[in-house]
Amino acid sequence: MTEYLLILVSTILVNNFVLVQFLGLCPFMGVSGKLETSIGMAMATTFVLTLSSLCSYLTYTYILQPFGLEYLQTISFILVIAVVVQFTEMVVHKTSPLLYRVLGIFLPLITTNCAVLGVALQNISKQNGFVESILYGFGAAVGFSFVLILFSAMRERINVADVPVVFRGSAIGMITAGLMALAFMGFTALVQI
Amino acid sequence: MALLRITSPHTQRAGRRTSWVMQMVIYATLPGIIVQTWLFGWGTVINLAIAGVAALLSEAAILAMRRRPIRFFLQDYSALLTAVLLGIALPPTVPWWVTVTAVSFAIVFAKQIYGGLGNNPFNPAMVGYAIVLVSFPVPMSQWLGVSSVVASGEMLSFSQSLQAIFHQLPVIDSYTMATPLDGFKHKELLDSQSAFETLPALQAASIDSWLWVNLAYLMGGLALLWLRIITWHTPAALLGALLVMSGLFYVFDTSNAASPFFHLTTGAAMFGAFFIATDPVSSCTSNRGKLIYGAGIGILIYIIRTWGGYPDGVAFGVLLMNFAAPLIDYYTQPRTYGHKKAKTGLKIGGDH
Amino acid sequence: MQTAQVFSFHGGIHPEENKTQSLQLPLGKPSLPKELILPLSQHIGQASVPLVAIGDQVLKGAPIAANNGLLSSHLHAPTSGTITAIESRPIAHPSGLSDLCIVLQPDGKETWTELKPLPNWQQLDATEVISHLADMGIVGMGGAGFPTQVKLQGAHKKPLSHFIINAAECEPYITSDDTLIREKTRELVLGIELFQHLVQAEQVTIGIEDNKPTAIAALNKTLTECNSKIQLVVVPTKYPSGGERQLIQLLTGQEVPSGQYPADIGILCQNVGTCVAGYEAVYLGKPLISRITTLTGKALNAPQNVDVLLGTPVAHLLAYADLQEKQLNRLIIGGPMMGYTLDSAAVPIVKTTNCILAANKKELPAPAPEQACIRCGMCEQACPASLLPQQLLWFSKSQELEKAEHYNLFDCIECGACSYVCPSSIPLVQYYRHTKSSIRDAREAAVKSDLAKQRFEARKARQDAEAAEKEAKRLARQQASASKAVQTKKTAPATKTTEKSALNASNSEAAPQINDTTKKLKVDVAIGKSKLKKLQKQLVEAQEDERLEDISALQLHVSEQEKALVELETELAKAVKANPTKKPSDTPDNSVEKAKAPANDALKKAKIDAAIAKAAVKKVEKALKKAEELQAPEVDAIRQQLADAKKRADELEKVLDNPSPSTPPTEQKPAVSAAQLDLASQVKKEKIAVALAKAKINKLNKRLASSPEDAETVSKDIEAAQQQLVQAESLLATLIESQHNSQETS
Amino acid sequence: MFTVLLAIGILVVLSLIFGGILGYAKVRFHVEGDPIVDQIDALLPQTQCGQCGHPGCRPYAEAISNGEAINHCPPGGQATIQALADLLDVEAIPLDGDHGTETAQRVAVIREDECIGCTKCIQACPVDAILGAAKQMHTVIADECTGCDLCVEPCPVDCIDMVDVGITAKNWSWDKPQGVAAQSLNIIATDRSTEVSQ
Repeated sequence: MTEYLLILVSTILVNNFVLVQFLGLCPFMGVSGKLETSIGMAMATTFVLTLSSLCSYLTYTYILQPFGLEYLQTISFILVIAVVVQFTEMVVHKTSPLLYRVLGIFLPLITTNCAVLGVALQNISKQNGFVESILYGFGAAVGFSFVLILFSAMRERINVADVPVVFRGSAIGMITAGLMALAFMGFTALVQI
Repeated sequence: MALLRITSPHTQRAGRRTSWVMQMVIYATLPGIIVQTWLFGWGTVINLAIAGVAALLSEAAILAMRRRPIRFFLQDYSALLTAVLLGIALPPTVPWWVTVTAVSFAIVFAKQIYGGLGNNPFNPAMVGYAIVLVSFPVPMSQWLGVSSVVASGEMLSFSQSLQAIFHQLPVIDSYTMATPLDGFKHKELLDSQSAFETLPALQAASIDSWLWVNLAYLMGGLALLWLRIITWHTPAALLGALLVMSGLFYVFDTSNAASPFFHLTTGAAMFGAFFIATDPVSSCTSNRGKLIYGAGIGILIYIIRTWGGYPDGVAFGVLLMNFAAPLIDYYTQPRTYGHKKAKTGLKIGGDH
Repeated sequence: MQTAQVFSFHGGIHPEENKTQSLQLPLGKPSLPKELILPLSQHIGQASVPLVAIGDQVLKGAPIAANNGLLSSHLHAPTSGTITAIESRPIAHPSGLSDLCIVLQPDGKETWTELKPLPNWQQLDATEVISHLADMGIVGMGGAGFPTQVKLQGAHKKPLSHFIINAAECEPYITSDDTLIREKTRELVLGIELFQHLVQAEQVTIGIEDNKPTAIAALNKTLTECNSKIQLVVVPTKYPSGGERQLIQLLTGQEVPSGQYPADIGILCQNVGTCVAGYEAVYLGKPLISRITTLTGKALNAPQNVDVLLGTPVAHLLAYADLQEKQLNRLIIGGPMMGYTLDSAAVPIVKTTNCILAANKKELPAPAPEQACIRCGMCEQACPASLLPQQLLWFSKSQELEKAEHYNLFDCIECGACSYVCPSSIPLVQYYRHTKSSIRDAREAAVKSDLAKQRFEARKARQDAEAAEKEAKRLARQQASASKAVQTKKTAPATKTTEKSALNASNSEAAPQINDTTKKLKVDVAIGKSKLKKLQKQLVEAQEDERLEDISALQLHVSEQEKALVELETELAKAVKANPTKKPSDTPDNSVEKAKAPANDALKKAKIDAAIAKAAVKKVEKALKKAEELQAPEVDAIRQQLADAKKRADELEKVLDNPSPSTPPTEQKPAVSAAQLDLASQVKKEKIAVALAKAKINKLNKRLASSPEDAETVSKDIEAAQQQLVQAESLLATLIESQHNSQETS
Repeated sequence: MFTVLLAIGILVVLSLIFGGILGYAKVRFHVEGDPIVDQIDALLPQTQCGQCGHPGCRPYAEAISNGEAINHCPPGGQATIQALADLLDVEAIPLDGDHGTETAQRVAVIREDECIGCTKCIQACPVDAILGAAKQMHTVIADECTGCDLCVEPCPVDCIDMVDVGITAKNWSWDKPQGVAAQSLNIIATDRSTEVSQ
């Protein structure tokens, strides 16, 4: 039980995918302009990340490993992720047209969110079990969502600040993300995993 | 008749300008600075001087680049306040370039790049502190000890301090020692009782010196409260959360945890609670938000002190909560007159 | 007497009071100025309509401008004299803009017009007294100038739990209410009792700040003398305790829900000045032509309170209070917290001017330059509405209107407490005002664009319909001639070849019927439009002719007619749309269906007509009630209308009842009955027109009797009206005839 | 050789399974209609002026949803472009000058003594804001006029003026304050110039 909790703490705070491992920066910068959008994106990513880490684990353990085809992991994970994202897109389109419109191009872009592939690959390299894989994916997604939502609330404030023109937009966003990463260094050595 | 045409109100509360607020905060740090100088020598004062100059210069440089009126903005004392807070927070013997780096990074990257006073989302002093803490961990971990406990048995003289800061002081090791927090953190396998008995950093004299420092900042903080420059919410929530966290774990595991009193009176607890966390620009807006904000910092301080990689967690706690402040603001709006419930979040529309 | 519980409100500030300066001298009475300037907008709502022309002689207290809409008010001549101009003059407004004003040159005689007090007001109906107050031009004298009659009538929305008299006067410098209480204590108590009677309040509370001991003592004395049950509650001095909502919270602990009025929670608040004005209007018959105003500020050598006629230029008063021109740096109407600056001293005193503050540089120094907001939160602690001023500033600066609204910008009362305490000297109130008006503009633009869209779409539909109709007509003509040819050639029983022609024939029969209905609808619309125009004209005439009592009734008619017209137009659009779509679905087999279609149409129409007629009955009933309340002279006319409308509704219902059970409808009957219905409605409309014309003649005759001096014009009017009547009657006759004809043919 | 074939085979099977899932989802979660046009239409100013090259606002909304640029609407100006950009998640671009320039809100006013009653403007008005009949003097209902200019062109005697909506005491509002330090120090803050136009 403690182990599972530690996995969550590790992925959400200590080894946060965005601010510590610097994965998934594209949607992090792209969708953090508005709080509503980022909440939607956070939910979609959480769903995709958890589901894809589960699927990739199953694919790896029950299809690739028995046949000794471990070297196909990257390509098959990409396949899995693409399908999960497409599936999510259709579900979102059906169930929440508003969210679908708000997320726009970023929903299919989850496919290229390296955090998703990163989680799948790390699951393998860390030799996580079934539950650990799901938790690891879920924790990574929660960590991503957590900083994404906080960051978007902060960006709404920064967007109206008197920022020098050359630093407007993404530049100040990256600087802020850097400062946030600095703040997240406070969690260093909190959990060793 | 050339009559003024401006909007109401036509009268203003006399005297209480932003610059006055900043000055008062600077004055309120004086008891703490005096105690620190008395206990740890002139290093703090020298740091303050370096920091002040660096802050004013970097602020002026950016203002000049942005073609803003330099005098007008320098006169609001905000850059100086950042410098003072940093000067206090840095170890008294830290090399001058660390101070300059911290201060100029704070002014340039944490403040001016966001548009100057009022626009910075992070506490500039703490950004400056954190950046040098992670960049130069060695000089940042050298704290002087009180004269009665350190190996040399005396305080660093003024010239020695200058030498340590601007050049190098080979004998510095005999003057420095771990702070109580640092000592407690590295008690390794000792239980807390034996740690308090054996470790030099946890001797009564060392702990008392930090108690004095904290009491001095508590005094300054109470003065700010009395002047109504800050409200009680943030410090009370911060100290309360720290008290509750340390109390809980102390009761739970007396042999390995430190007492709440220890947590409240060592390190930067009071300084952080009254001077750092209360920075209005980067903290939450409403009273309810300030309570959450303060409590968050308190909890984070305890977590980082106990399980994290750094002896004290004020800087990171404040930065992390700065990060969360805008979101907290959305969900802690006060109930407006005539509304049944406070609004939360961003849903546009009437009362829910 | 001071036992009542006093609550408290969030925030508030304690600015320097500066109230003693203007209380040193007794109440002053300035001389008559050279001219009085009377703006037509001294209240919220629409500007009044002038009743006088240039060169007219008016007596003191005579009405010179009339109520023009719900939130409007009457205006009276403050003194006797000549109207010298009706033109745009600078008015007391923060913008410094000009507005239409009546300029009155006093003749110095101060001849009063005939005063009509209501000594027996206790026996009269409350609405009667309230309409008297409206006639006397009483508006709320505390701030916005809300017409008192509207406020008093609004108090009936819910049973009153509290009736509060606002004597708090929390703004620094201002002492006009204080002086008023001291000078006219008895009048005030009587005025309060009058209002209490009008709104049937059990309990009355006067809320007064504790910095007016003399006024409190005077009130206590008078209340004891009068053995009055009015409760006097002294509240601690704190700005803005005189704000309506804040005072209500102080005295009752209740909050007025956002976006609602105190009346919605059973509370009524009146200013002391309004109570005294009400007393004077009812007991003495005096309209609101003067008020007590504070003249204060260090630029005046003799600051004091003055009883001043409305329209007196500020410059005149400043001279009276011995202004030191060189000292004057800022001239403010109102107090230092919520008042606004003036560009020139030529602007006049209006009904809501409670203070003129002539400040020197030292007293009210220019604000320091704005600095960055450091979110210190001092504003938040001072805000009486528990807002987050620093967040609102942030959103205002970045023009994030939705967020500003979400943060309850519109609950801001613009009291200025936030700006007062702001260490960065940010003109917060100005930001909020700007943002508020931006939001209002955006809303208005949205409404306007919606309207434009509707109109555009309606126009497109109409054009399409016209085109379709033309096409249909052309087709119908073609087919009719074709089928005629077929019929003449082949009179034999229906064979396969005639199937097609049968289709054509039935089509050509159905189409004209539908066309008939649309045509009739169109005629209806046209008639409705012309009627609307007539009514609008009448309204304008009424306003021109100063027939004060008709205006509101006519306004009602106009809106009613507009509604009816809209209904008709939509009906027309429907019919027109139904027309082209119906055609292709027709096949020779379902000729019964086909026949049903117009029948159903007619039935539907009849139903709609019945509904409209019912609505009309209701409306007219309402109008009648109102007219009775106001004792308007056209009661008879409306009664007749009502009778007509009722009859009409009954008829329609009967018609509706009759054909509906007959399930297999014949081809023609319902259609014809629809035609008859149209005719009937026209007849009814004409009847109403006749009735109106008659009423008008009656009225004019009355006027002729009452004012023989302008007999000529009136008799001309009568002639015209009679002519109208004759026309209308002849039209009516023809219509009735055609109605008979159509019935016979059916 | 076998491993290669096995790898290919596995991948093919995987792809087939996933393809099947997606195919099923496509049918199961099929969505019809495009409500975006209504939303775009709601943002347009509804002046129906046709300056965008479409006969009215809705046709332009349809065109935008089919990919036309969002900067063809002068009456809406930059504010509308910004709103559209927000809605469609594209970059806000400056107004296309070819379609006209942003002007203040205006209304048409007919100089009534010059009007000959030709009804040409009535036919041109997209929102029926002109009253009148043949050989009768016409007039504009100012409240309904959208300021679209379309009636000016057809008038044979040029008796229609476009008049700026003036500021009266009723619609006047306070200016936005100039901001930090601006009023007294008169700074030329060079890097703010773009902010203003934003």
